[in-house]
Amino acid sequence: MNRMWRLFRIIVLRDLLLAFRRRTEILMSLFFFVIVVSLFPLGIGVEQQILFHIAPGVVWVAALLSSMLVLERLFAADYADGTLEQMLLTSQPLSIVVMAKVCAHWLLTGLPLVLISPLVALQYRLGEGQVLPMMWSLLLGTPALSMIGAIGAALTLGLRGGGVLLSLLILPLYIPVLVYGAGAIAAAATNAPQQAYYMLLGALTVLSMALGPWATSAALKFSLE
Amino acid sequence: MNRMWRLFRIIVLRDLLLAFRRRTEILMSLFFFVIVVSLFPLGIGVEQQILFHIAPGVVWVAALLSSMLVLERLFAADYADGTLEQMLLTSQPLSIVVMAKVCAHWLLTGLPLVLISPLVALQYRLGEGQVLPMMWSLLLGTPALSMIGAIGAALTLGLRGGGVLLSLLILPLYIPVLVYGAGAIAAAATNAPQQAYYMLLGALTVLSMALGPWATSAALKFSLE
Amino acid sequence: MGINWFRYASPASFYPLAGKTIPWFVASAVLLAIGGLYWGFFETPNVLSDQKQYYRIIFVHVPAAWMSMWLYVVMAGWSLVGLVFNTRLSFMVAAATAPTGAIFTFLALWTGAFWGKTSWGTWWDWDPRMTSELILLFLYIGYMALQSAIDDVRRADRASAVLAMVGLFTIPLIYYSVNCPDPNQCASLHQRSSMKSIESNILWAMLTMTLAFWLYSFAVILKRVRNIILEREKYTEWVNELPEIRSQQVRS
Amino acid sequence: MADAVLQAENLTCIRGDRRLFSDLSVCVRSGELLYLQGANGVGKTTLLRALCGLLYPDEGQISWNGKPIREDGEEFFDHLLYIGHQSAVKSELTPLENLRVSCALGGLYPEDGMLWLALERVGLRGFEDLPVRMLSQGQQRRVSLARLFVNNALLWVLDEPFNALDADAVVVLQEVISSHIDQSGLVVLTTHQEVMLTSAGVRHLRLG
Amino acid sequence: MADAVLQAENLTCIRGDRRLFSDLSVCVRSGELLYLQGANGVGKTTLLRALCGLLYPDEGQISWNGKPIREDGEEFFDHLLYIGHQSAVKSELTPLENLRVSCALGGLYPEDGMLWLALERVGLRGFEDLPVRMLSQGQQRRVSLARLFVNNALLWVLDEPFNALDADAVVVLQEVISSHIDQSGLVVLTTHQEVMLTSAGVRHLRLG
Ligand code: HEM
Ligand SMILES: Nc1ncnc2c1ncn2[C@@H]1O[C@H](COP(=O)(O)OP(=O)(O)OP(=O)(O)O)[C@@H](O)[C@H]1O
Ligand SMILES: Nc1ncnc2c1ncn2[C@@H]1O[C@H](COP(=O)(O)OP(=O)(O)OP(=O)(O)O)[C@@H](O)[C@H]1O
Ligand SMILES: [Mg+2]
Ligand SMILES: [Mg+2]
Repeated sequence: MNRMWRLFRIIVLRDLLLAFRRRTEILMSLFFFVIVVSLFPLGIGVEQQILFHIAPGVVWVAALLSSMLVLERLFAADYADGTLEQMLLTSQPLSIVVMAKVCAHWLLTGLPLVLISPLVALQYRLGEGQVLPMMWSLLLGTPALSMIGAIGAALTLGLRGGGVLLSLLILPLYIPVLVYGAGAIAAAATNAPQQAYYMLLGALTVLSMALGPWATSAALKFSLE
Repeated sequence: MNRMWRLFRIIVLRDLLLAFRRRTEILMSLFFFVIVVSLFPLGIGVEQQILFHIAPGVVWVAALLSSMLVLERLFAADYADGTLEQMLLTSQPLSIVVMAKVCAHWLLTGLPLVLISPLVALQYRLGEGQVLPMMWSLLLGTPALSMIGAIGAALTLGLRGGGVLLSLLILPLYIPVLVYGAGAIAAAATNAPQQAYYMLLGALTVLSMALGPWATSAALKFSLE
Repeated sequence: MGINWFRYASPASFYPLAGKTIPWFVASAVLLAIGGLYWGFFETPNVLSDQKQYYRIIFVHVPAAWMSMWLYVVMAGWSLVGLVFNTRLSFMVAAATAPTGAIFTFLALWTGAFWGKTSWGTWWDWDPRMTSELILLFLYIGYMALQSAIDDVRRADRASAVLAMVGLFTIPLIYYSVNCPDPNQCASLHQRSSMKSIESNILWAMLTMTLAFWLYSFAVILKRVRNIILEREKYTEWVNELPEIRSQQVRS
Repeated sequence: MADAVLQAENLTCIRGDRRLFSDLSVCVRSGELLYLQGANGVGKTTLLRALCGLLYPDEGQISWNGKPIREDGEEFFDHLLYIGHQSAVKSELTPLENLRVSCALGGLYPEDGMLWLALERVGLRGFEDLPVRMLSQGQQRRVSLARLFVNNALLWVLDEPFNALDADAVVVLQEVISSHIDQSGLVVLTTHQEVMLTSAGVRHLRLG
Repeated sequence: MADAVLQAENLTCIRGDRRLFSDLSVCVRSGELLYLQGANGVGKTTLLRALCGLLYPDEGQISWNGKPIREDGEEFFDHLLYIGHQSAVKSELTPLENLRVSCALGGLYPEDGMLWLALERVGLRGFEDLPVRMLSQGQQRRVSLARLFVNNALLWVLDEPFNALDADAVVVLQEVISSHIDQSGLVVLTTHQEVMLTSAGVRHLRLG
């Protein structure tokens, strides 16, 4: 147990360190989110009423896309330089490595979105009652995005055109998260109860955490043969 | 002149061949477009009136994103394996190479969007009068996306976290294309004249084609030093 | 014979020159800012009193907005000079300008949003002016992000210079497109500049503030250039002979 | 160290349409070095990867101390150190950080002092804190080879370790390999360069 | 072939904080081979890239037939063939397609027969139509070296060309290099392996 935990920790730290060395990467998935969210009003025109209606959908679609964009690189770099081979040759279960990498990914891409989302509320003139639901739904839903994404990333590893193939595979799996996440924010607009949405989002996250690492490590093993 | 044209042709053919060999890549930017477009109704709910209003914006934002997604790899593979170095050492101007690669990129990502867009019109229940304007605006605007994107791809070449940095750099530059492209479709909805939009889109494309290759080859040279 | 401008284009001679002028810029910026704010706050009439006293934010808001755009032009200009004449100093000035420009952009956005909250009751609206200011902020951030993502100084300079110039080309396009999403209408509407309709008293206070901001920018940018010079030339002899560096070395 | 044995029986590997080798049996024991030779493309890398368990042979069985490596992965991996063509080194991290991570993957958490020592042994003194990206090709290779100086694996599997190294580094590497064998370790390696391995237990296997 | 000369005067290269070399002057003429030697990380690759114009030296000047290569890039590049660490080979394309593209980049559009011949010379017969991804490391390296058999460049700049090659391939390569020099070509190369270059005009330059 202790050895697993140490390995977990060192891999999380390594991934965070890599992200900090790359400097931009930490802020970038955030900026991508902000920019995508800001693009829509430009394309759609700025009728207040419409913006208000589409806000939940836009926030969640932007979250999906920005989580996905970085996902592609979740294992790719380690695969290209042979580190992943070394990870396979560890005596610890591969799931530990997977969980550590997913955890780092969420810290770098999910958490920042949660924190920046109030700004979106300003841009789209959401009511004050919608800000907290937006943050909650993102907090509960984004870990599922990272975990589901990891499965896709492992499956498409090393395939040429993997990035787009990846989106093709995982976007459908993201749909429940999108529907419930956007649903929670939309419910808050009419003061409807949101608890059911939160529970569903939480359930999705727990479920993905339970099955994801196993599926991902299996996929990684196949990809490396 | 003849030598330039031969080089141009062989590079376009090579890039197309590579894309066909990678099989997935050709269809993927298309699928990404379709999926993003289809996600919105899920996040937003399907009130006919709203869908109708946001369709032009959604189509163009999806086009931007799907063009951008593959863009990241425009020079990356050639950079990683040293082919780009060889391209720099050609006695022909580097702009030829750049134009050839941009041309191939458009054929693989821009053109398919133009052809698939009528499907979107169905999904969002656009009127028949909007289908042709949508195709025209995409046909006129997407080459500018490819060319502007190439500048960004060259600037961020080989930088870690380049993909997201790339989006940060070029999404703002895409805005005029987005505004006029979506504007043309929206104008068609009210039977307003769309010619001014087409001319502006065409002008953007011509302008980017005139300046883009120069900026891109300069950026490539700096990146490779 | 004129002045040999290229002499001052070398970091070694620019460094002390900048050091001497910075205090003057700081002093005059402070004086002008105090003067301009005093004028704006106490000597201008309550013309817009229906907007309550909040309108006085204009003395920060508009100069900040002007500076944010002007500094982008300055930055792109130095980038061009750098690319054409291959002078290291121009790249340093361009790099030093970006953070100040970004700060003014942010200031304009923030004061505008604040103003909007008090007078329109909303923090944000997709008004063209605001939108293009927001995009300008993205451009600045992109410029700085690109620069910090590249470790090789030479490449960082040149790549971000290309970006600045591409941005300069597109800013008018962006402004025009956002301002006028429907070209069929804009063609007939002429752009209204509020400059003429504004009371000259207010205008003068605004101009004073603009000048103050400008001098402030000079001071900060020069300071930043000096730091960049020290950072980049730390292995050259002249830097090691500077009194401030010497004393540091002795201490450590 | 205990007496260990890596045994491969009746291996067959088919890549694409080509049968690289069939019915190949080899056995390496403590204190022995297996030196794989053969022209480009005969299947040396393929064999090494199969021996590590990174690739399933089409037929045959590989066992470590009598137990098939597939069944008993964890114990086998604890004793294995594989350095392949690819360097498994992150170009943004420094040599020190890289070495720390690769040790952790091997289940080791040595003190920094030992890591510094290992880097010094491979001639990277003064480069410990530069991002690997800024090193030359040979220096990057040395970073991954530094693992040979901090590990407690019994079995080393090395795929062309001398590539891109200069003459001095080759000598250092030969020494550490020899001393590993002398301490009754096991080594499987392949290289196209002429090497002088002084220890007794060198066995040659020529493929193709 | 005409008499040609590549001249570098007072080169200084600084990478990061380190001054790799300063005031280095070299000159290579038709019929000469310049053999760069030196330990890992002394700056051989850096010098080669500078000589090709891929990298600006911090000081100094490089000229081809008396004209600075920067000013007269096009003519110089027509006479140059550079093969670096990186193979410049696409793993999805076959060796034949790769060779065709790299010839086109060098301004040549030879017939397929010549390309087949070149591939045969580097020992890739039977592998012409496999994606490069399915080749072994040494075979991939051979694909990029096939360019040496189809080109009309005067100046060859080769960065560790013998890496990963087996003994036979090394011999073939040494022959083609020798014969290029005998036909009054120019070669600049670096390698850590012992090489036997039989032609007369071999000059050594030791860096570091
Ligand atoms: C929300 C309430 C705001 C009000 C009432 C307001 C009002 C004004 C006024 C009166 C001017 C001077 C007009 C002129 O000289 O042309 C001005 C200029 C400007 N404002 Fe605002 N503003 C607001 C918000 C913003 C925001 C949020 C932004 C930016 C995001 C912004 C950007 C600018 C810019 C760029 C200018 C200078 C434009 C020019 O002179 O052409 N404003 N604003
Ligand atoms: N993914 C693959 N699919 C099909 N064939 C492959 C694949 N990888 C390798 N091969 C084939 O297997 C053969 C052996 O490859 P391997 O890498 O084991 O050679 P090697 O002996 O290590 O050669 P080298 O000395 O060049 O490294 C090659 O001829 C190659 O064509
Ligand atoms: N991008 C870079 N930034 C900073 N320093 C670098 C960079 N690239 C290389 N260096 C430094 O330059 C030195 C020389 O590198 P170079 O690749 O020229 O060596 P080399 O002689 O080719 O070595 P090898 O035999 O290992 O290939 C190295 O010590 C390295 O630290
Ligand atoms: Mg091999
Ligand atoms: Mg080298």
